Amino acid sequence: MMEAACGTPPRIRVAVQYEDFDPGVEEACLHDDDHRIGGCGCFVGRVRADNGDDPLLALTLEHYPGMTEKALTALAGQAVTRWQLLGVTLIHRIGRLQPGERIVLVLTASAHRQAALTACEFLIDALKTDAPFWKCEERRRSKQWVDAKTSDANARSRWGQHD
Amino acid sequence: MMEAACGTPPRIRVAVQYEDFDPGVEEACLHDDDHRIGGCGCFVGRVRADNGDDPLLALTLEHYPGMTEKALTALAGQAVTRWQLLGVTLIHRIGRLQPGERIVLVLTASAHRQAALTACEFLIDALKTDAPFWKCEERRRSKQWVDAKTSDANARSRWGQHD
Amino acid sequence: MSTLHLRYFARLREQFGRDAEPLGIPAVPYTVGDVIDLLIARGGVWAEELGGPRVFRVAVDQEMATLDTAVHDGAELAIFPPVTGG
Amino acid sequence: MSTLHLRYFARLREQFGRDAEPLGIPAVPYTVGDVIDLLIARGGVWAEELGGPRVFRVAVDQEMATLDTAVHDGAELAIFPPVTGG
Repeated sequence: MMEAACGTPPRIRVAVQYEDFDPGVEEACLHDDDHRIGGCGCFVGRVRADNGDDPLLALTLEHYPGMTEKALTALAGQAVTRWQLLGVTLIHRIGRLQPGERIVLVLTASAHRQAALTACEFLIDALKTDAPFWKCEERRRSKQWVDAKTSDANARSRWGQHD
Repeated sequence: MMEAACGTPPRIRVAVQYEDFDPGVEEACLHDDDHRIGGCGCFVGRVRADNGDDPLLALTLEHYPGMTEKALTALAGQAVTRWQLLGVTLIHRIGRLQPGERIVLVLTASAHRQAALTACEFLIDALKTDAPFWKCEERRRSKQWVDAKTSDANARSRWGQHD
Repeated sequence: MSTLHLRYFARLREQFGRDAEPLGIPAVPYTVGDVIDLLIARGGVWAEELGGPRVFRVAVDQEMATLDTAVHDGAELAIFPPVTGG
Repeated sequence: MSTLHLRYFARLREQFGRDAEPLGIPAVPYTVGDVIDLLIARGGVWAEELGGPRVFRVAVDQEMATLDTAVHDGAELAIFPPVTGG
């Protein structure tokens, strides 16, 4: 209900799970009939294939139970404050995921589109450097932990100091 | 199939419709098991309520059949070229919509998150100034066509010359 | 004599009391600006909407046009307020 | 004597052949850097991963920490490679 939502604090939902998620269901959940929301920004990350002679078979995602959820909640809180969002949903899958599968969902709700989309970009950049997840790449001839990318650190640094 | 998708041109889907849409279904459709896609950027616009003493009851969206679809297809094509996207979906509803209802969906698929999210931002900005839609606000004591906003023209001008 | 297919949308459709009409124009080089002048000459709401400070847009054959754009026999010429979708 | 709860993740978990272990440290002011030095002193893979050019991160009680961060009796100290999620 609009009336119920008007005084409520921003909704933050964080989940680390093996199961897939549905971006449409999550968008509807986050909106929750709050008529102050003018738009939701969203990013859905998927496992990408590569074309080497030993192509990727799967990624296995490891996390730090407890700390990961805290880190995601802290990032969501930072985004809510910085862009005055009405809600944030962050879902990250763990376990073994094959090319084409969904890995991560970032969803931001705001009165205005610019805030929603900018915050969404911040959250996916920040999640990649600040939240304890690690990817292990499985190929026919090798199994190897992914190295952190300089490009991710650079993308993160655009947003300034960590809180 | 990944094999089938590799040589295919970017998928562009444009729809102007009375019916609601499901962002989750659209994301899955756009991905269509194309393993080159690393992520989808998305914006879902909703009818926002306002808090005046004569609050908004509904918006009625009018469009220019034929030209609107052409304009949306042209914008999608520009985004695909500029950000080397793998696909774009643009859905815009018409008719009478009440506060809380979805109006517009922008969905972009790309190998990399930055391209997907930047193109998504471009598309919603460009759609608001370049695609022939008009909003009429219905209130208890008035019915009035919405004036174009300077802020929308400014947002559009960030992206440079029209093609 | 050539014929244009005029179309009006949104506020202009309501102001002009119609969503479309045929318009005969001389079979000589003719621009969007010439068509607008013809409509302003009708006076009343036409002069008010198209001859004053109010902003409007024109599309010829479903492409955005300017006052200099040439129109041809059978062209679809649409006049509407700045757009407000999204 | 105080006790820390060490945890290892991802490549370091595999290299060290364990995901957790208790570690006894002297009951004096002690930092993350002191703990790392204790582990490096084990030699082998410990010195290789923590004493060379390889980059690692440390969290104390599930908050990111630096070598200067103080550790207390019962603290959870996690060591892991730079993160690669998303």
